[in-house]
Amino acid sequence: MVGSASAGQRAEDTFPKILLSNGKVFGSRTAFREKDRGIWQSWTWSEVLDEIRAFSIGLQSLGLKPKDKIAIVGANRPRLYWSMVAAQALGAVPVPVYSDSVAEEMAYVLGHAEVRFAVVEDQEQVDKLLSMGDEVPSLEHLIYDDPRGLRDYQQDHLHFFDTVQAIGRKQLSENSGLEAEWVNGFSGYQGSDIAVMLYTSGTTGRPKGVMLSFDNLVISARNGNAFDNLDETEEVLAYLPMAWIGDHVFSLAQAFTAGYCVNCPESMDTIDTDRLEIAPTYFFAPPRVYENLLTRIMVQMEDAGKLKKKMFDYFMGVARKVGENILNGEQVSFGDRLLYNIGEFCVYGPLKNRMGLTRLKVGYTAGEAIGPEIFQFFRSLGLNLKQLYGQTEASVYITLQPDGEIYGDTVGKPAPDVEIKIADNGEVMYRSPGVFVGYFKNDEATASTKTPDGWVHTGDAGIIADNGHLKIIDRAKDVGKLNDGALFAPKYIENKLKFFPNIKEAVAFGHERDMVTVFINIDLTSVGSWAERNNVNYASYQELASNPEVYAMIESHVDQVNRDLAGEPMMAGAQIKRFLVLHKELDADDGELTRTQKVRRSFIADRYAPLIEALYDGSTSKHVRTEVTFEDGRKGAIEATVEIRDMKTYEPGAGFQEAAE
Amino acid sequence: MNALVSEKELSPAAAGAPAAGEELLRVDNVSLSFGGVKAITNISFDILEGEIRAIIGPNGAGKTSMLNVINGFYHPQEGTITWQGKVRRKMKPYEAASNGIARTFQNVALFKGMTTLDNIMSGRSLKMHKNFFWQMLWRGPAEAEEIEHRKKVEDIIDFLEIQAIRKTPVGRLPYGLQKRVELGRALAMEPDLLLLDEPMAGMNLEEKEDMSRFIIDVNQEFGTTIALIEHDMGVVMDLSDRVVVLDYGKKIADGPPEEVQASQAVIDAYLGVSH
Amino acid sequence: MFYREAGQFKTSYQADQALMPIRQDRIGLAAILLIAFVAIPFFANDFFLTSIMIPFLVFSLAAIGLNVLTGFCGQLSLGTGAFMGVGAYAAYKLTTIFPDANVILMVLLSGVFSAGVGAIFGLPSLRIKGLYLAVTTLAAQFFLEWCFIRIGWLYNYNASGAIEIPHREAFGVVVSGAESSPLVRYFIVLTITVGIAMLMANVLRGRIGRSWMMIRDMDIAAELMGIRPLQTKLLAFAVSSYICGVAGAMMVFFWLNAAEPSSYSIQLSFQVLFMVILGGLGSLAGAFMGAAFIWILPVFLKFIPGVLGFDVAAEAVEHVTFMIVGALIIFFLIVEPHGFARLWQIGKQKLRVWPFPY
Amino acid sequence: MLYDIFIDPFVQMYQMPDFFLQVLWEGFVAGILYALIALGFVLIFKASGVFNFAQGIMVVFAGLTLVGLHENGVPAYLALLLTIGVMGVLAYSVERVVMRPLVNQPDIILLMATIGLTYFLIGFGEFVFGGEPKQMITQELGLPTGSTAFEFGERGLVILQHIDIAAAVIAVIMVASLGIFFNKTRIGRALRAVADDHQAALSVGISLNQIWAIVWFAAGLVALATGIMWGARSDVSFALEIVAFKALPVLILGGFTSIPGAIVGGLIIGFGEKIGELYWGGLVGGGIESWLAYIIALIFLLFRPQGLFGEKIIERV
Repeated sequence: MVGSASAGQRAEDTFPKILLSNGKVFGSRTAFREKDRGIWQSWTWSEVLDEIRAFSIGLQSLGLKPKDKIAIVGANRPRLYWSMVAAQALGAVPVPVYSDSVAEEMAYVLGHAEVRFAVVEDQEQVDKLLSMGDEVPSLEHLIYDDPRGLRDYQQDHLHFFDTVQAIGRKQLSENSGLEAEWVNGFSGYQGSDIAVMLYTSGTTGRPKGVMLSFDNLVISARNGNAFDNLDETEEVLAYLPMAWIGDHVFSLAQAFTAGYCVNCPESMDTIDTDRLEIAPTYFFAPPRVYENLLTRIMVQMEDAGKLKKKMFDYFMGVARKVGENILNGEQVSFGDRLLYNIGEFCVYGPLKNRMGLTRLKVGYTAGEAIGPEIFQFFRSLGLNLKQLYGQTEASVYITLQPDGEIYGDTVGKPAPDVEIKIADNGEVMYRSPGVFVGYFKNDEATASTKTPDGWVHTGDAGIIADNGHLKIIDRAKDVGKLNDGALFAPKYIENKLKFFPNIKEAVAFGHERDMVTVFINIDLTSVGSWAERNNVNYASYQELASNPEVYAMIESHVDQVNRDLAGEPMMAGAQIKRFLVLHKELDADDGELTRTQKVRRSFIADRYAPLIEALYDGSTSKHVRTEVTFEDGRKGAIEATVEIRDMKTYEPGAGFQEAAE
Repeated sequence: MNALVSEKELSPAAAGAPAAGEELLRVDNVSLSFGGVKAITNISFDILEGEIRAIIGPNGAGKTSMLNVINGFYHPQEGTITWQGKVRRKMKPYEAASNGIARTFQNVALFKGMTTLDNIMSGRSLKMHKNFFWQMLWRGPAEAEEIEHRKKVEDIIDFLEIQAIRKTPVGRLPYGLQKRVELGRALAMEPDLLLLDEPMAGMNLEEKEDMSRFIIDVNQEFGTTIALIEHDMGVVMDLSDRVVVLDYGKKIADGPPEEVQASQAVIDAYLGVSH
Repeated sequence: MFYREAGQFKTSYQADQALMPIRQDRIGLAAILLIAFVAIPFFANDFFLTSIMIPFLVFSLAAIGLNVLTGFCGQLSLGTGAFMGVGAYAAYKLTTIFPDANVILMVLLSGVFSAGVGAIFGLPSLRIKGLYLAVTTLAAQFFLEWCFIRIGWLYNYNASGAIEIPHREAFGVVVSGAESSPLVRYFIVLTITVGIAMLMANVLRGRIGRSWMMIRDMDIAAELMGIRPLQTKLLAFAVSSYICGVAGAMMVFFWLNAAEPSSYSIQLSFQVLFMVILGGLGSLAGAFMGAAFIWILPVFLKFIPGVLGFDVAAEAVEHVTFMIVGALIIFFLIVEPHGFARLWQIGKQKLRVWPFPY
Repeated sequence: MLYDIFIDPFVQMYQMPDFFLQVLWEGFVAGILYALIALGFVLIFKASGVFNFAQGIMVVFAGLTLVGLHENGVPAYLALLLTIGVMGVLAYSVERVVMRPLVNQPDIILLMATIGLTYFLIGFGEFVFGGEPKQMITQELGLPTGSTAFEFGERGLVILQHIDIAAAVIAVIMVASLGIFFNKTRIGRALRAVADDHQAALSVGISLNQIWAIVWFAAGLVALATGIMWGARSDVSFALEIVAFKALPVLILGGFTSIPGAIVGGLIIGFGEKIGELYWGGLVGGGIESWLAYIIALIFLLFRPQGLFGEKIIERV
C-alpha cells in the first residue's frame, strides 16, 4: 500500500482513528525511531498501535477521563508523542508544555489548564512538577518515561511509563473484549472535538491556551502533505519543542496523516550526528538553525587548506550565479550547468552530506524573516528551502511558497483551503479549516482575535503582491492612515527607499496627515564614491547632501519608489509627495537611532519638528540649526538651509501598466 | 558541594541506610614494605556492604598501596585480608577481579588504543566466554554474546551521559571525561566492591560535582560498595559514610566523617605537625 | 568526498558492529575481491602470478600472523622466519607420511605444529617484556634453524639438505610440484589468505581481540580487570605462529617448490617485521600494504635499469636495491611511524569530512 | 645416554686437562670479542635508548672499509685512520638522518630504523667493496701472527694464537679506556647523565645530538676493533654479521645498560658456548653454538628478569 493516495484521502478524522488504520495500512513500515543506547530503536506502525493501546488503557485504569487535561513535558521522545494520542483515544486533551520554561511559568500553565495527569521525560521534570505541588492542585498522577535516579522516590501517585503500559497489557490479556471496547470508545469522537491545547507564550501578558480541534490539525496536515506531496516514505527529525505548533504538526499531525517516520535524536549535543545519520527528507527549522549551519561551514572552511579554500570559494561563486535558477528549473547555459555539476561533486554534494540534507525533498523556515543571503546560500546548493507564514491559531499554515515561486521578500501564496484578506487597517486576516476553536478560559481574547464569521487577526500588516504572494510589511500596530484614509506603512516605504545603495536611512511621516513625506539620509560611502568618480568635490556630509546632483539622484530614487507603490493597489495611496535630504546623518549618539541602528521615529519627529512643519507647509527650503555631538563628545551645532522637493505621483496601477508594457 | 547534599536529601531511603550492611571486607594488621621501606604498617579496618568508605591521608600515607594490597597487586608481608568471610592468602590481581573487586587508577589507566565503547566493553571480559572457534565465525553465538554485553555497556554509557563520545578513541578525550570512562569500565565489571583511586584528582568544580553525583548514584542505584581515596576533604565529607585516615602508613583515625574531621591526630597530620 | 554517509543509520547492534559500517567501504572491499578473484586470473601472466601475486599473498598472511602478536598483543617477536619454517617442514613431513591426503589440508594442518612451538617459545613473555623479549625470540629463530639443518629426518635425509615439494593432486588438479599451474596455486593461496584474514578480523573485534589489545595498551590494568596475562599472551603466540606456519608452508608448497633452511633465516623474520611495521602495527589492511611495499618494490627496482636502457651487473642492482629499500624504510619510519594504515586512515578521514578540514 | 650427558664430558675434562684448558682459552677469546660487540650495543642503548641492530654490520663495514682501502693502495696505517674517519662520518650522518627525526619514537620503531640501516650498510658495503670475503691485513697493521705452544702435563699442549692474545689485550685496553672516558671526562659524565635522565642532561647544558653522534662514533671504533680481531681470526665477510647475533644473549645476561655486565656476560657466553659445543655438541650433531648462548641466557633470564646487574623492578599503578 505505498503511495500518498492511500494516506492522503483517507477519511479518519481523529488521530486515534488514523492510528488504527495506519496500523493496518502501513503495518510493517517504520513509524518512529529514537537514537537510544547507540542505535536507532525502531517501531513499526502496528507496534506503535500496540504501545499506544496498552498505555491508553493503562491511563484509563489510572482514571483518566474524557475532557481531562494531560500535560506532556520533556524533550522529543516517541513515548511522549504516543502519550498524546493515547490520551486522545480516551477523549482527554494533551497539553504539551515547554520543558525548559521556568518552574513558575510552567506552574501557571499547568494550573490554568487544570491538568489531572502529566507524562514527563525524566527525573528533572519529575522534580520540577513535584516542587509545584500546591500551585497545581488538580495534578493527580505523574508518569515518567526514564526511571534513572527515580528508584528511591516513594510518592505513590508517581508511575513508570512501563508499569502503566503493563497494567494496560495485563487487562488486555485478561479481557478479550477490551480491545474492541477501547476502539469503540474513541470512534465516538469526531473532528470537531478538541485534539490538543497549545500555550502560546504571548509577547505580552500570560500565555494563552489555544484549543485546536482534530479537524484543525488533520485537515491542515493533509493539505500540507498534498501541497508538497509528502507520503509515508518521508523521514523527519523531531527536535523542536513539542509544545510548539510547528513540531506538533510536522512530527505528529502530518506524520500520522501521511504515515511517515519520525526520528527522535539521542540528545541535544548529538543532534548534528543524528541529522547526518537520518538525512531527513522533510526538514523544518527556524532561521537561526540555518544561520548556525552556515556560520559553522564558513568557520571550518577558514581552517581549510589554501587550494581547497580557493576551490570552495570558486564553486560557491558558481552556485550563487546559477544555483537557484537551476533549482527553479530555469534556462541555464550549458557551460554553467557543467560547472555546477562539477561543483555538485566537489563541494555542494559533500556539504549537503555533512549537513545530513542529502535526501532533502523540501525544507521550511519560518518564525521570523530569514536573511536573504542565508536563504539564497542554501537554495543555491540545490536544497529546496522555502518560507512559510503561520501561526498557532491557524494550525501553522497560512501561506506557503510553492515550488519554483520563491521570492526573498514574500512568504508565499495562501495554503490550500486558506482564504486571506487585508483588513482596512492593513492587517492580514485569514480564514481556514485550521482556525482554532478558541482560547481556553479566555473568551474576550478569543472574541478580539477571531471574528464571528471565522476570520482571524494575525496582528501583522501585509499586502498581496500582484503575483498573489503575501508580503508582510510591518507589525499592524505601526501601520497608520493618511487623512484621506489611504493605508500608510512607514517601514514598508522606508525599506523600499533603503533598498537603494545611495540611501542609508529614511524616515517617513504621514499618519493622520494629508500626505506622505520623508527625511532621507544619503549613504556617504556609496554617494561618496560616486562623487569621486564624477569629480564632485565636497568637504562634509552636509555639503554633499545639499549638492543638487545628489538631490537629483535621490529624487530619481524616490520617483522610482512612487512608481512601485503605484503598482500596488494597497499602497498606491501612500506615494511620497515631498522629501528632503537631511543635513546631518542620523546618529545614535544624538539619540536619533537606537543602538541597534533602528530609527526612533517619535524622537526624530519632535527634534526636527520645524523641518516636518516645512514639509507640510509647502515651503521649498528651511533654515535649521541642530545641536550635535561630535565624535570627541564636544557639543556643537550645525546650521543649514535644507531644500525640500515636491514629487510627482502616479495613478494607482500606473506603475503596473508600465511594468506590463 | 550543595548539589550533593540535596542529592542525598532527595532520597531519604538512601541516606543512612548502607552502613547497616554486614562486613564485606576486613583488613587485619596488614604490613607491606619494599626492600626495607615500610609502605604500610600494621593497618586494620573493615568495609561494610553497601557503604561508601573513604581512605584519606597526606601524600605518601600509603593509600594507593592499601588499594593495591586489597586487589592483590601487592602482597603484604604480614596480616590477612578477609573477603566475603573467606580469609584470603596470596591472590593474583585477576583473581581479585573475578572475586568482584574492580578499581580505577590515580592516573588514568585506560586502553589508549581503543574507543570509549571498547574500553567499557573490556570491563565485560570476565563475563564473556564464547571460545576462539565461535569468535572466528562471529555470526551466531559470539555475536549474540557481544550484543548481549553491548546492551549492558550502553546502559552504562547512558548512565554516565557519555553518548557523544561513544566511538571516540579515549586518547583524544579531555582528562575529566577519561576519568568518567574509567569509572564506566569498572562499573561494567558489576563489582561487589569498587575501589576508586582519587576519582576527582585534577578536576574542576563542575566535573567534581558530576563525578560525585555518579558515585552516589552508583552506590544507590546498583547498591555497589565503594572504597575511595580522595584528597578533596569537602567531597569526602559529603560522599562517604565512614572514613579511614592514614599517615606515614599508619592508621590514625577511623569513623564517620564528622568525628574524623574533629580528631586532633588528623588535624595534625594535615597541618604536617612533626611526629 | 566519495564518502556520502548521510542516511546510513543503524537500527541494530549487528549493523553497528559490522566490520565495515560504512557502505562505501563495503563497496571498495567488494571491488578489490572482484579484481583479485576475477580480473587478475583473467589478465595476469604466469610471471606476474608466480613472482608477484603469490609471494605477495604469502607474505601478507605472514604479516597478518606477526601483526596478531606484535601489533595487537604488543609482544615483539623476531622468530617469525623460524615459525614459518616449522610450518613448511611440518607440512612436508605430513605429506610424505600421508601421500594421499589432500595437501591443502596438510598445509592448513601444519600450522598446528608451529602454533605449538610458538606457544612454547612464548612462555618467557610472562616475565620478559619489550626488547628483552624480542631478543629471546631470536633463540627460537636460531634453535629452529639449527634443527632444520641438523635433523635429517625433517628433510627426509635429502643429500641437498633441502626439501623438494612432491607432485600432489587435490580435487583432480595438480596443486603442488613443478608441473602445477601458477593459476591453481594462486587461487589456493588467495583463498587461504583471504579466508584467514576474514576469520582473524572477527577474532580481533571480539572478546579475544580486545583482551590482546588490553595487554598491549596497559597490561597491569588488563590484569586487574581479570585478564590472565599468561593464557592471553600464549594464545596470541599460538595463533600468530599458526598463521605464520601456514604462510611458511604455502611459501614452499605453492611458491618456491623447494626450500632449504636458509629460506627461513632471520632475514625472513626481518622482512616480515618490516611489512608489519611499515604497513602499520595493529591493522590487517596494513599487513597487505606492507607486504606489497616490501615485496613488490625490490622486484620493481630490479627492472628499472633495464627500462632506462643501461645494463648494470645483476649483483650491483641487487646491492643498490638493498640500499634503496633500507633507505626507504628509514624514510617511511620518519614520515609516518604508524605506517601506511595510518596514512590511509588520515586520507579516509579527510575524504569523509570533505570539504571541511576536520 | 644419560652417561653421555652427565658423566662422560667431565671424565673427558679430567682425562685431557690440556684440551680443557685449550677450550677455556678459546671460550675466553670468543667471550672477549662478544663482549666487544655487546659493548657497542650498550654504548648506544645507554645514551639514546636505541637498540642498535646495525652494530653487527658496522663491524663488518669497518673491517671491509679498512681492507678495501688497503687493497686500493692505501698504506695500512693511513687506511686505519681513514676508516676511523669513515666511522666518524657514519656516526654523524646516522645521528643526523636517522636519530634526530625519530627522537621520542617507541623502541620498536627505533629498532626497525637500525635494521633499515643494516640493510643500507649491507647494500652499500657490497656495492663498494664487492660481496666476496677478504683477508684481514694482519701483518700490515703490525698485529702478531703465529702461535706459541705450551707444554702441559706430560703429553698435553696448549696452543695460544698470538692474535688472540692481542685481541684480549686490545679488548682490555678498550674497556679500560672506555671506563676512564665515562668516569673521568666531561662528555663521559654527560653521557651517563643522559642515560639516567634526558631532562637532567639538557639542564646541564649538553646537546643530546652531540652526545648521540659521539656514542655512535665510539660504537664505530669498537666495531672497527672487533672487525679487525674477527677478521684476523677468520676473514672479513658478511657472514660476520651472524657473530653480532651471538652478542645479543650477552646483552640479556648483562643487561642493556651495563658495561661490566657486557664483559661478564660475554665471558659467560664465551666459555659456556665452547664448552657446550665441544663436550655436549657432539651428542646432538654439533653446531649448537648458534643457539646455545640464547638458551643459556633465556634460562638465566627466567630466574632474573632484570639481568645480571640491573636492580629489581617494582611495578607501580
